[in-house]
Amino acid sequence: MADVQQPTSGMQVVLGALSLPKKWRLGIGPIIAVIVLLAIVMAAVFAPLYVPYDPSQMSSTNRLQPSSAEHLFGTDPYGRDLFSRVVTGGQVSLLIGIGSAIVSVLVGLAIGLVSGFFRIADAIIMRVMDSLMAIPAILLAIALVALSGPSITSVIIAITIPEVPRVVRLVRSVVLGAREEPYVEAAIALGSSMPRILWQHLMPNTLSPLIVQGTYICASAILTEAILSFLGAGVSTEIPTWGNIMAEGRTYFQVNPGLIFWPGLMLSLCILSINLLGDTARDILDPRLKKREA
Amino acid sequence: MLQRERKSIGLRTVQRGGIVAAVAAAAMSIPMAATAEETTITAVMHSSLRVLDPITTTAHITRNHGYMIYDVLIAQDENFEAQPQMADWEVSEDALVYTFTLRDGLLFHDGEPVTAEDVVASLERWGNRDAGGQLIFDVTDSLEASDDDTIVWTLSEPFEPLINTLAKQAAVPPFIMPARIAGTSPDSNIDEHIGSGPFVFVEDEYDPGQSVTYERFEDYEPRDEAASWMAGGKVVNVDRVIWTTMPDSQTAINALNSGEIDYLEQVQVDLLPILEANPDVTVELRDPLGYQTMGRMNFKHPPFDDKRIRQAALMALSQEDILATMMGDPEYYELCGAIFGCGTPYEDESGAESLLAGGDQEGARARLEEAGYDGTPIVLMQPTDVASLVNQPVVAAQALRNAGFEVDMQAMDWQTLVNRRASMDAPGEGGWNIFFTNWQIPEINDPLINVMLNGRGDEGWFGWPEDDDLEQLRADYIAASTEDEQLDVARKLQAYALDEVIYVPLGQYNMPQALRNTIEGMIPSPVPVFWNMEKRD
Amino acid sequence: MQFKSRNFDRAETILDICNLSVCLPDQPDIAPVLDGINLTIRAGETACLVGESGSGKSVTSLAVMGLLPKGSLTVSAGEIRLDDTDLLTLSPSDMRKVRARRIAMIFQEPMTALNPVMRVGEQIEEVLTTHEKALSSKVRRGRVLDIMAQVHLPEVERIYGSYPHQLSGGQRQRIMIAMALVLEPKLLIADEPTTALDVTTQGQILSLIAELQERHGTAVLFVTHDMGVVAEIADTVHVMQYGCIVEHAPVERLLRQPQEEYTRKLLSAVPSLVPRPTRPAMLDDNVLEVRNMEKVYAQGGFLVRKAGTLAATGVDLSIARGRTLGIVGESGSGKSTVARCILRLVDPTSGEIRVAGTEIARLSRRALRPHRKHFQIVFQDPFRSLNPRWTVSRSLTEGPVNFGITRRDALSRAGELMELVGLPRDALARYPHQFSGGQRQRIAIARAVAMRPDVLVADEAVSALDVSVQAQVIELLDDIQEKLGIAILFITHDLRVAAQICDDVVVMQRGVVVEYGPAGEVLSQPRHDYTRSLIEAAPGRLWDFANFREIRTA
Amino acid sequence: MFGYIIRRILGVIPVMAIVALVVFLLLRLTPGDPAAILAGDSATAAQLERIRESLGLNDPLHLQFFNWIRQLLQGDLGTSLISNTDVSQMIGRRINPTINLAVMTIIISVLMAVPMGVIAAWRHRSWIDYGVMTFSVLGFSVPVFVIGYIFIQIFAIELRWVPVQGYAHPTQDLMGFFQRAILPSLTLATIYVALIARMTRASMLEVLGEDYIRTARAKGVRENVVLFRHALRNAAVPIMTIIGTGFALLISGVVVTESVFNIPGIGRLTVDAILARDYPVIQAMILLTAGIYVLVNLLIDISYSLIDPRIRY
Repeated sequence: MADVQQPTSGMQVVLGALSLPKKWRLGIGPIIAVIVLLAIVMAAVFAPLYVPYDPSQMSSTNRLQPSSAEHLFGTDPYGRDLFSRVVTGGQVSLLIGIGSAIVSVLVGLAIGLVSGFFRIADAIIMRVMDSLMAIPAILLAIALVALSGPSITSVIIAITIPEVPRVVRLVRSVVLGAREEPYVEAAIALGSSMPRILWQHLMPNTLSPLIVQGTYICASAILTEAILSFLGAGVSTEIPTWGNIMAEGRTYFQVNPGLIFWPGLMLSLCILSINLLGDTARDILDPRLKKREA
Repeated sequence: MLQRERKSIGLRTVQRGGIVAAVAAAAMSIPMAATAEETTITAVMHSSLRVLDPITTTAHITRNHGYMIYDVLIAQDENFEAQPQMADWEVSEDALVYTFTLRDGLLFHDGEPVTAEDVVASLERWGNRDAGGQLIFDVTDSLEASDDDTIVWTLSEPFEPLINTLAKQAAVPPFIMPARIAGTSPDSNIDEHIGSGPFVFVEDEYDPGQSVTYERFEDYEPRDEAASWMAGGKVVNVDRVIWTTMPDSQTAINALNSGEIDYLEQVQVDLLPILEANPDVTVELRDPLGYQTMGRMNFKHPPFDDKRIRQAALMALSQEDILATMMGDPEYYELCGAIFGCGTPYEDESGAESLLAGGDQEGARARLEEAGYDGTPIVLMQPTDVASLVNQPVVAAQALRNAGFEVDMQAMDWQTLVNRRASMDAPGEGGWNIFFTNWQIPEINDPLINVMLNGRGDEGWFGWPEDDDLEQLRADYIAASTEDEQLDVARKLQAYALDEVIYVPLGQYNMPQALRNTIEGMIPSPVPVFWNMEKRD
Repeated sequence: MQFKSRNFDRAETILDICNLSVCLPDQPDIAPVLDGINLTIRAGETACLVGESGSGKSVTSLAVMGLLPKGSLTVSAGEIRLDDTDLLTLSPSDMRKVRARRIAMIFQEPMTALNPVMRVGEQIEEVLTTHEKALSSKVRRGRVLDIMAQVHLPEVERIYGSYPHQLSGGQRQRIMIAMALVLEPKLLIADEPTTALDVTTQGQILSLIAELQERHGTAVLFVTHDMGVVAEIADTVHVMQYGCIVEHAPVERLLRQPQEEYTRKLLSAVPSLVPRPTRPAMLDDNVLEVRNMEKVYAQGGFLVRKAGTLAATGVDLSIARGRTLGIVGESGSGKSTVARCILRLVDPTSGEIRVAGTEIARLSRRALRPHRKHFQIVFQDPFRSLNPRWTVSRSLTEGPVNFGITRRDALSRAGELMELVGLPRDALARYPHQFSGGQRQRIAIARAVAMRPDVLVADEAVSALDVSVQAQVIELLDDIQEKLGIAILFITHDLRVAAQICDDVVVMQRGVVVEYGPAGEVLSQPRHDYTRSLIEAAPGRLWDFANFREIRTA
Repeated sequence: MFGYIIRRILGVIPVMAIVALVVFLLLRLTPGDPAAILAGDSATAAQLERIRESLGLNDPLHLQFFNWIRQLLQGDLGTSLISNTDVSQMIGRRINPTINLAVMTIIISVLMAVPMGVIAAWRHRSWIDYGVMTFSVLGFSVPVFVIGYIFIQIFAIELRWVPVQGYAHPTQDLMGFFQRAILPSLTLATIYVALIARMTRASMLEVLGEDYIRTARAKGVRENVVLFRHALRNAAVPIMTIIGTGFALLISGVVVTESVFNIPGIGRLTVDAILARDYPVIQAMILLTAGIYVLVNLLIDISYSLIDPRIRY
């Protein structure tokens, strides 16, 4: 049995990679992604410090202006400065993205651990999760936003609920897989209690896939926010988001394409970067892919 | 009736469309021979038709549908005058007995003749739902069919506006349907759609929310007069009319541009440039009067239970700001401080000076100060999914804030708003303080039709002002026996309503329609009608 | 012991590898994977390539096939001549024509080497459709059935339409051989073809290869780590280490007079099949007693309740303090089930398990926990038995801390344990991936021993290790047993290992104990047929590798 | 196998029951009143109350729920509160465009995505691979309505290749159907192609590292046979799975696409119903889409055994 392929774990690869940075052949993509994302985040966070206009200041004489020196991206149907709105809109869009990712991951992790651990709870939880997955996410989200009013919180909740079952399934499958690992059995033999094993041995296994999953949720949440706005169930337009700027502007697409183009560009760049980072994280953290390339 | 000069909005276009139409209508007294090929008009309407019962709902689209397949006893012409449609009428000397005589040749779509019984049943169901109708029935002694063609309506006391109420196209017009259908409870929807109007509803092709199809009613006998608004001869020159809905206004415009549809009921003014370059499409104003946009405050809860704070709010608002944001192009809006609308017999703008002058922020601040406004936030409801209503709250919220109000603007879909405005709870507990909506001018142009002027508190319209003076003024109007007296009462109402800020008229706007040049002869009217119209190749 | 001793001097040279070097592309600073290999095989010859893991023997075979993983390994120098053609100069499509027609290969794990979603007959037939396009489908099928019969597959028609998972390991390997030989190639490369098989099956496959080689005159390059197999089948032996061939010689010369130090070391590490001298029983103090234990794996159905699978039944055994009991058997014999039941990693269906005087078979998980320190386990796979995210010290202190020992005490004990298992104390701060397989297995042993158990279960604990490391770990276990007086339950499929470490042996077959007695008796005078067949199938059983001579039977 | 199918079908019952309960509760807790929508702008509170009473909206919740379930079990989806038409009739009228659109999208997506994924995996780390990966990430990054608008602008308005909007029934006007369905299908397909191509690539990468691929190559089999005959079939299960779970994504996309292209499908029916609080329609639609989702995934699960003989139930 000398030549059996040696199984490796994700962390091992990460640690190995850390000690051998040369092996990190990430390419230029992720680096650009990090730069773009950082730029967008900084632009959004510090928007109040540099935007030329109050993003909610209307002017009925300045409606739907094209790009100009005064209004870099032009103005929207209320005469508000589009540039100020787009960069400020990043705040809420990113908040929704990151918020949804964190909430989904935390809730999913908790439920998934319970599900992977308690066999009886598992049956019930998985049925409920199957049901939630079966309900079309957008319809559920529209209904939820209608239920609780179009606030940021309710949009986050609406995006989170359909994501949770996916996270739960992921966590549960990792937990069930890791349960069979000899080191977990060794821990049982060492007299460790089940909750302790769950938390100290099993839970850490879920972290790398959750980080990857979290980035994808973040990206898709930003996108879903836009679609909710498009369908008329997004955040109130008093608070700009990329989604509701586009939703407001979509009627004027042919008259003033900038209303879709600029927020769409920011949104797409942002999601693109997040997805690229997610892919990179997965490539690094997924031991199976790494093994093949080694 | 007073003949007042009409203040026209976008006069050039109206005249072009309107005069051509009128001439064409006069010339076409004989129905055209059916052409070899079926003519179909595909029209994109402002909203989708979901409710088919024109008595249970006041939705415009359902009323428009009603005028397609039903007919009315008496109809309003473009001079706001009542004209015979299905019936002629006579009034007794004491103004207590009205006798209606049905004209010959009236048939329902199922082939049955229209009888006086049907009319009575239809009027009774209508009277149960329509605010004006209720007032009439309050003073009704009897409503009977004396023979197959004659209806006799006996009142206990005179009700001067009876004929106008029957003729109106606002809220719920009294459509005539067979007695068996009119027997449906006024609280449930009818499930059979048979009228005696110029078009037949094609049940099989009805797709709620998407499309509805009408066919020409071959046995309809139009009157001989030229068509004018809802009155006159409804001559149908096309075989089929399909109403569809397009949720995306840009899609609709593109479809019109490429000839996939024939008619677009409303075009957002901002999008007109897309159509302008196209020589095959005409953009025009169909209805010279258009809409009134307005705000209503809640009289039940602070701070708007205080007249001075209502006044402060009124002073803070500027019609120009709101209308400009809504419409963009000044050709399509008009400042108007008249609660009964401009271009109507009762037009009067007294009391609306600040609204017309771009607001009076200082005055508003001072009035707020004087009233001792304590900073209670105002719950302002903003619908996000109705294009013609999203702007007013946003602009108003800013103006109110500038005047010193604390504004809590809450976005919601229109259905939530409609539900929430019915709540009499405190604003913090699911109630509200102020919201905005739009009316077609014929829906508000007199003291009986205008629901906002109801001062009966909880029984009245949302906002629930409990105001005996207001009620007295309305009673005066009913009791007024001459047109001059009526006009006088209307003027008093205008002054009173703006002083008490019963509601805030925010001006008048109009949405142009667009049609392919193959469509000719559409008559100018608040209700888009498809009779008189022709489609050539 | 009869070795092959044919002379190939006059036979035609089939494969000639000259000065072959393979390295990682773009990484010149890393030592080449193969460094100047020279190797010649002649018609009818079996050349064995032996070495420990990482020595480069598999890379050599893949290089010959032209199947080095693209982008990660490239040939940097040398020639591979097959009948005077240098394979390295062939275009990919010409190389494809060489494969299966002139060189064929069989792999270690027949389960993964066969496409799981294709019928095995089709997979053999694909060789013909690829290389002999002219054949009619009827002829093709006939040839496939014929070669299947030649590899002694039963009911060839049925097996033709079977999927790999429906066949046994031996049958799958026969399919692989049939696939390799259907076009009668001149060279067969066999990369550890029997390593994943049970010992009795291994014997059959080895003789099958020999038989077919005889019939077709095929040259065979046989890659293996198992000296027993080498002794059975090799004509010539090439010993590899670190990508070089350190010694090559005809088999008998190599086994009798190894020239190189490395070869000697490798041979010395092969455990002998002769049981070690019986140790006197210290005390009749049984710390583990298993009585009539049974384990049935239920096959729960939602609607239909199927009969369960009987994994082990009527198991009786006991171990005294300081003694080692071996359980031997082939895969599926139930030996691991017994171990897992005793550890209560699975719950036995019935029977008694008494550890240090306490009956544990029926205790609830919670009630069991305080007793866990009495029995510990060491698993087979050294790479999965330690939590990769934990430092060694955390792994070593987990158990003691569970039992109320302070972290500080546990830590100092962990240091002692590291020394006990022959690792430096300062290695405590490191992570498992920084250790080799043998070192990890030492850590796993230290972790088990940290609990001061009465019983240590070693479940195939040395099976995944190279022989030289294996010998060290066995020595360590012995050492620890001596120092601490632990009873060891040693589960293995390898009779040689069992012979070297066990006092008593249990032989299991299909869940049943067929023979149980002192190791010396069971392994030298087996009473049961199954035990006898196991011993007879052990390759090279008559040779005493460590002493370079035949086994001297007493 | 048969037992497995029965078991899986029985397993659908609790899932659908939970869906039904969740949907029902969600709707009834949502503020909004179909009566108010029915009555229109000038109705008064008293009128609303009478309408509510006649619609049964004032009954206790559990009563409404059990009534609904009882109706459902009798195959009656109820009547729209708003348009007073039979819900099953409404759905019947709208479901065809959606199904045709979905089927066309899936066909287009699979035909595009699978070869893309296979080639990307085969040429791992080449420019083709990076190209495919970039496209697939882009597919995830642009909102579907933006893609729709861009397509309309280019293909319908500028190039005038296809109509701007609308739908034609394939049975009546096949050419018209394809002309009108192609843009929405492509719009919907972008995200789906991205999803499937990624999964195909990942799954193929894994399979291409397997021993039996080495065996196939050792047999001298040509690369295209290795890829499509040996590897793809082994990689198919995760691809099928993603097609199934991606179906949920498709449903979301349909809702938006139908709005942009004005297709009279069930997506818009549902959104309109939600905005109008037309409970029977929303309930029926969510149950229906959930049911379709569950069914599609059930079929996919069962079809695994056709692809992979090791999977036996």
